[in-house]
Amino acid sequence: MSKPQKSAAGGAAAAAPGAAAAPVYTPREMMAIAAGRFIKDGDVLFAGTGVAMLAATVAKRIHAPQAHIFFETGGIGPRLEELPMAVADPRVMAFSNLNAGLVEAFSYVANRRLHTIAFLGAAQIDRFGNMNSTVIGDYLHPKVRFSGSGGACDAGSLASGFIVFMQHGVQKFVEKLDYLTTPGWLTGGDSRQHAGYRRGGPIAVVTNLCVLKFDEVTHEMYLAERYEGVTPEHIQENTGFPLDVSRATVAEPPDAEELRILRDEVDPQRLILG
Amino acid sequence: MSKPQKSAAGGAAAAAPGAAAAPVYTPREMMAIAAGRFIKDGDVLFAGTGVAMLAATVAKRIHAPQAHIFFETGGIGPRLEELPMAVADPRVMAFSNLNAGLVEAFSYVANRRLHTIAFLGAAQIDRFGNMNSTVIGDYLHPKVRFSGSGGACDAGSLASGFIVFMQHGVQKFVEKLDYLTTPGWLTGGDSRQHAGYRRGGPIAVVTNLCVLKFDEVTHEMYLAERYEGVTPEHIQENTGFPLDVSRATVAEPPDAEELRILRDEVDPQRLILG
Amino acid sequence: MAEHNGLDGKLMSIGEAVERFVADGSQICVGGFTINRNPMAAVYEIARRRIKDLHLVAHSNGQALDLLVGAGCVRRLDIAYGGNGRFAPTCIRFRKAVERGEVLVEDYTNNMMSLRFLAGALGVPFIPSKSGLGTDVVERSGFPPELRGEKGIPCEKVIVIDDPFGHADDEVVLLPALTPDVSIIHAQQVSTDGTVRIKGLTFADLEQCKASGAVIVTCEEIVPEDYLRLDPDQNALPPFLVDAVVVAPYGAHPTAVRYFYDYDPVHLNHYKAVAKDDEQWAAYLEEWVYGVESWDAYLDKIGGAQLAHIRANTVAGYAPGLDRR
Amino acid sequence: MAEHNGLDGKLMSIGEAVERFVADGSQICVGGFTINRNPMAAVYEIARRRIKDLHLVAHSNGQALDLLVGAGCVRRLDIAYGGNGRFAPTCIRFRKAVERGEVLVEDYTNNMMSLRFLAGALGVPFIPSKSGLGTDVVERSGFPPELRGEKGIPCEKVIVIDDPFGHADDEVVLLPALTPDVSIIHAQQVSTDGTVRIKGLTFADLEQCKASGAVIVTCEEIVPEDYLRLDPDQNALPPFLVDAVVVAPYGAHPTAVRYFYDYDPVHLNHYKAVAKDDEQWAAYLEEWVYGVESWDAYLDKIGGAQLAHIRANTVAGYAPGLDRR
Repeated sequence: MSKPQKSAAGGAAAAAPGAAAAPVYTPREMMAIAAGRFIKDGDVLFAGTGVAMLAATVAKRIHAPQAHIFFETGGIGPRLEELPMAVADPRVMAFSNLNAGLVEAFSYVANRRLHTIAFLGAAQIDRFGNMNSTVIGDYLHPKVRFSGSGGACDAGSLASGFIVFMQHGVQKFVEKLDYLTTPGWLTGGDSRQHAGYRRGGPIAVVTNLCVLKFDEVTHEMYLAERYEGVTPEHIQENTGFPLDVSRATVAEPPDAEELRILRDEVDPQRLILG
Repeated sequence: MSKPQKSAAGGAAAAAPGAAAAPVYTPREMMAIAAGRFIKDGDVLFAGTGVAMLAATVAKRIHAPQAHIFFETGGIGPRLEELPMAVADPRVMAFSNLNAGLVEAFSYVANRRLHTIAFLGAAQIDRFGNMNSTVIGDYLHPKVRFSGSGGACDAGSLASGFIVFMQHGVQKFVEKLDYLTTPGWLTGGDSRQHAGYRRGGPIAVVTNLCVLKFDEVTHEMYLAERYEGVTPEHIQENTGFPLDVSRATVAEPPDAEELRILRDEVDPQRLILG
Repeated sequence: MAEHNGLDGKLMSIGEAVERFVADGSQICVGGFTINRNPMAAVYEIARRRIKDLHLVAHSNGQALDLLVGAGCVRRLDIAYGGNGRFAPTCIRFRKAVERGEVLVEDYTNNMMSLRFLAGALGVPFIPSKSGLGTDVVERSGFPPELRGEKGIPCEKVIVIDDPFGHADDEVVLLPALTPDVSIIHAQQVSTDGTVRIKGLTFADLEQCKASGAVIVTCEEIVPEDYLRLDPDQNALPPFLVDAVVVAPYGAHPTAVRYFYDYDPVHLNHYKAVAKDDEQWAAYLEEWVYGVESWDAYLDKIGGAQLAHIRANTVAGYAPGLDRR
Repeated sequence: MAEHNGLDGKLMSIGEAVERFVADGSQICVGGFTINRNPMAAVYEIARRRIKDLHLVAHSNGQALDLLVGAGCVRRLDIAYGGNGRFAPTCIRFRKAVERGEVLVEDYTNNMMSLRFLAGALGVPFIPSKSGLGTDVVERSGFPPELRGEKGIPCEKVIVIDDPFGHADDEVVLLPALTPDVSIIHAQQVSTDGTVRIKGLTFADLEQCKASGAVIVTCEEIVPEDYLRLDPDQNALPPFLVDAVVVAPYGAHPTAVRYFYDYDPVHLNHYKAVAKDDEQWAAYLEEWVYGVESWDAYLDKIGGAQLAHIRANTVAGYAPGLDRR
C-alpha cells in the first residue's frame, strides 16, 4: 500500500509540488472529494467502478447519508464493505437492499420521481459535455477501439444529471468527437430538449486539474474551480477547445477527515486510489 | 359432498337418463375428461379456474405427466395439492416451480418455443370461435356487464391454441357477438393470420352436450363428438347458428379410472364438480 | 456506512397515508390480484373517507376494485377483469355500477394492463403488444372523445401500426404507458430502512410502484434492515421508491397473504350475498366501512376465531383444509 | 402429481450440449456480466471445438466475450460494452479483433441490449427507449447494408419515430427484438425436475433465455426438486425453458458465482498480461483451451489452493480479504 506523495497540483503527468498547505493529497483523491461534493442527501447514485465509487462512498459517509448507491447490473444499495472491481462484482450484491437485473436498474435511472445522478468517464469529451467511449479514428475502421457505451449513453440519456471524471489533456478534451457515445448538451442551448430528452445532461467534469461546469444558457463548458496550484493557463493548454476561465475560483482542498475516510475506510487496499 | 346423480345426456338443464352404460357421470365430469384428452404430454397449459383446472389436472395425472400448468398471475407449475378458487389463490404459489408476475406469465403464453394451450370460457361464442366476455347489449350502455377479458384475449391472441368451455344454449352460441373480446378465427379462412397473429386460434369447444371443432380451411365450427345420448338435433337447437353435424361421432365416455382420479384426487371437496 | 432509520418520516397511520397521497380525482392503482394481497386496510380507509372521482387503473384487482366501486369512490376505470374467481365471476357492485352508467370503463386485458405499467416503469411512452388485433378491445373505446387529453388519459386508447421492422401482416398494438399518481400495495414485510419484501406472486405490483408518482406500502410487519439484507434476492422494492409505510396486520383481509393468512371464504361469501341487493349493500357499507373506526375494530368484527381458521400453515403458506365453499 | 425425473434427456456433458445446440454461424448469447457468472466451461468448450462465425449478442459479458473473440469463434457482434471492469477497461482481444477488422461490431448500450432481450422474451418485434437520441449509437451502424435481411439481423439497427401518443420533441428510439438461436447461462442450482435457481443479480439472463430458441444451463450443483419447490420465489427459470443441463462445478471460473466462489484475480491478471501479446495469447489458447481435455483438467491446472483462496464466505457470498490487485 503506497502512501500518497504528491499534491493535486501540476496536472496528470507532472508532480510539481504547488500546494503549500497540509494535508498532502493526490489528484485522484482530490477528484473523489470534489465529485462527492456534488452529491446531495437523498440522491440516487448510478455508480461505475473507479473514482466514481470512491466519490459516492465518501459522500455517503460524510454529508449524504441518505444517498442511495446502485449499479446498472441491478445491485441496489449494497453495504460495500469491500470495494467492487466491476459493477458485476459479487460485492455489489452483498447485504444490498435488493438484487435485480439490468432492465430494473435502468428503470431506476429513468424514474421520473428520483433525482438520479450518474458518474461517468470517457475517452473524449467535447465542449458541450458529449462523450466518446467507443472508438478513435473512423468508426468502421477504428484506430483504437474502446469498450463502447456500456450504460454510459443510457445514464447520459435518462438520469437527472451526470458527473464526468476525466484526465485532462488535449487528446481527451477535443473540438470534435470521433464518435458520440453519450449525449451531453448535444449542440448546446435547447438542443438536448429538442432531441427528445426530458431531463438530464452533464452537471460537471471533474479532472485531475480542475472542476468544469456548463453555462446555464449556452451549455458550453467553463472553468468553475481550479485545484490549488494549478493555473488557468495550464488547464487551457490541456484543453482542445477554448475555455471560459473568467469564472474560476480555487477549489477547497480535501480536509483531514475527508482524506481519512477515503483512505482508511473506503479504499484501504488502495485498489482505486493506487 | 353430493354424489353425481345424472349422466351427461340431456343437456344442461334436463337430466334425462339417456346412457345405459355404467359408470354414471355428470356433464361437468364429461367436460373435464373430454377437454383433458386434447392435452398432449409436454404441453404448457394456461389454466383458469373452474373446469379448466380439472381438465388440466386430470390430464397431467393420466396421460400427460410432463405437461406443465401455469397461471396468468405468475404461478408456474404448482403442485396443486388443493384446488385454487382463483388464479391468484395462494395455492397456485405453493410448492411451484417458480413464482413470478403477470408480465412473465404472458411471456410464457407467447413464447415461440412452447406449445402453450389455454383453457377459456366466455358469455358468447360465434361460429369462428370468437368470444365475448365483456358485455351483453350496447358496449357503451350495456344491459349486462361481465368481467371483461382478464387474460382471455391475450391467451386467444398469443397461445399456440385454446380450448373453450361453454354451457350450450342459443344465448351463448350466437350469430353475432355483442362485443369481440377474444380472437378466434375472426372471419374464418386466413383472416386470423392477416390480422397479424403468428399462431393460435381455437382448437375445440367443449360443452355440456358435445365437442365442437373448426374446419381446417374455412375455420367454421362443426360438431365433432356428441356425448352419448345427445342427439345432433338437440345440439343444433341449442346453437344460434347453423352447424355442420355430418362429421359427428359419439364421444368416448369417461372410464372408471378417469372418474376416480377426478373425484377422489383432484376435487374431493367438489369445489368445482359441484 | 452508518445505520440510520430510513423510515423517518415514512412510517404513518393508514389515515395519514391516504390523507397525504390520495385525493378526489387521483389516478390510483392497487396491488394484488382478485383474492390475493389486495391492500384492503387502505381501500376501506379510502371508502371511509368517501374519496371520490378516482380514476382506478387495474388489471384484476377484484376485491379492492369492487369495494372502491361499490362505495362510490371511482368515476373512471381502466380495467382488464372485474371478477373475483369462484367467489364472483363478475364483481357484483362493479357490474351494477357499469350497467347503471356510474363508472366509465376502458377495457384492456391483463397482459395489456401489466405492459402499460411496465412501460410506465421503464419511462417509455408506450409498449407494443401482439394481443387483441381485430378485437373490440382494440377497436372500441369506452371513454368519450372529450376526455382525451385530460391528465392520465392518453390521446388514443391504443394505436395499431405496421411493425416498422417487419413485413406485411405484422400489425402491432401500441399501448400507452400508465403513470398513476399513486400505487398502494400490501406486502408481508418492510424493513427498518424502507426496503419491501413480498413473498409469493408479485402480480404487477412492482411495475405499478415503479410507474407511480407516489407509493404507499401497507405491511404485515416491520423487520430489521439487517434481516432483509441477508437475502436481498428476495426483496421487491428499494427504500427510495417508498413514500409511506403503514403497519397493518391482516391488512389484506378478506384476501390472502402468503405465509400469513388465507382468503376468508366466510366474509367473501357474506360480501357476495349482500352485494347483490342495494339495501343490504348500503347496510354493509354502514356496518363495515363507515361504522368502523379503525382497522383494529374491523378485525374485532371479523373475530379472533375466524382469523385463527384462515391462518396460514408455515410450510404451505395457506390454510390447508379450510372450508372454502 | 407423480414425481418424475424431469432431467431425462436434458442432463448431458458440456461437449454434448455444445454439439447439439451451437453450430458455426449460430446467433448466441451468454449469461453473466463482465467478471460474474459467465458460463466459462461452455465458452472454453466452444473455443476448444473451434466453432466459428458466431453472431454473439451481448450486453457486457466481458470475460466470455473476450475469450470467444480471442479464440476466433466470433464473426459478428451486437454489443454494449467490451470490458472487464478494473481488470480490463477494454477487453484486450476484443479490442485487437475490432481494430484488425476481424469482427463486425454493432454498438448498442446496456439498456438497449437488455430491452432487446426483453422484447424477444415478450414476443414483440421491438421495444421503445429514450436512450441514445442524437448520438452515434443511434445514428451509425457498424453492420454493412448487405447484411440487412439476413437471419438474426434486423432491417434497421434502430428506428427513431415521433411518439404517436406524444407531442413535439417526443422522439423515441425503437429497438429491434433479439431472438437468438441459443442462450447459455451458468446458475448456482438446477433441480431434478429442471427448475433453475440463480442467487444474486440475474443481469439479463432471464430475458435472454426467454428470448432464445434453446437454453443451455451449466450449474454448480443439482438439487432435489422438493428443495427448490420449498421457496419458489427464489427460482429463475421453469423446466420447460431448459433444453440442456450440465453439471460444471466452478463452471464460471475465472468469473465469480455468488455463494460459491469469487472471481480469480490471479487468472484474470495472467489473462490480461498474455492477451496483450499475440504470441503469448496463442500460447494461452494452446495451454488453456486446446490443450485441456476437460473442465476437470482445467480446474487441476488452476489448482486446489487457488480455488480454496477464492471460495466464497457463506454469509458474504464472496471471498472477503481476497488479494484482488
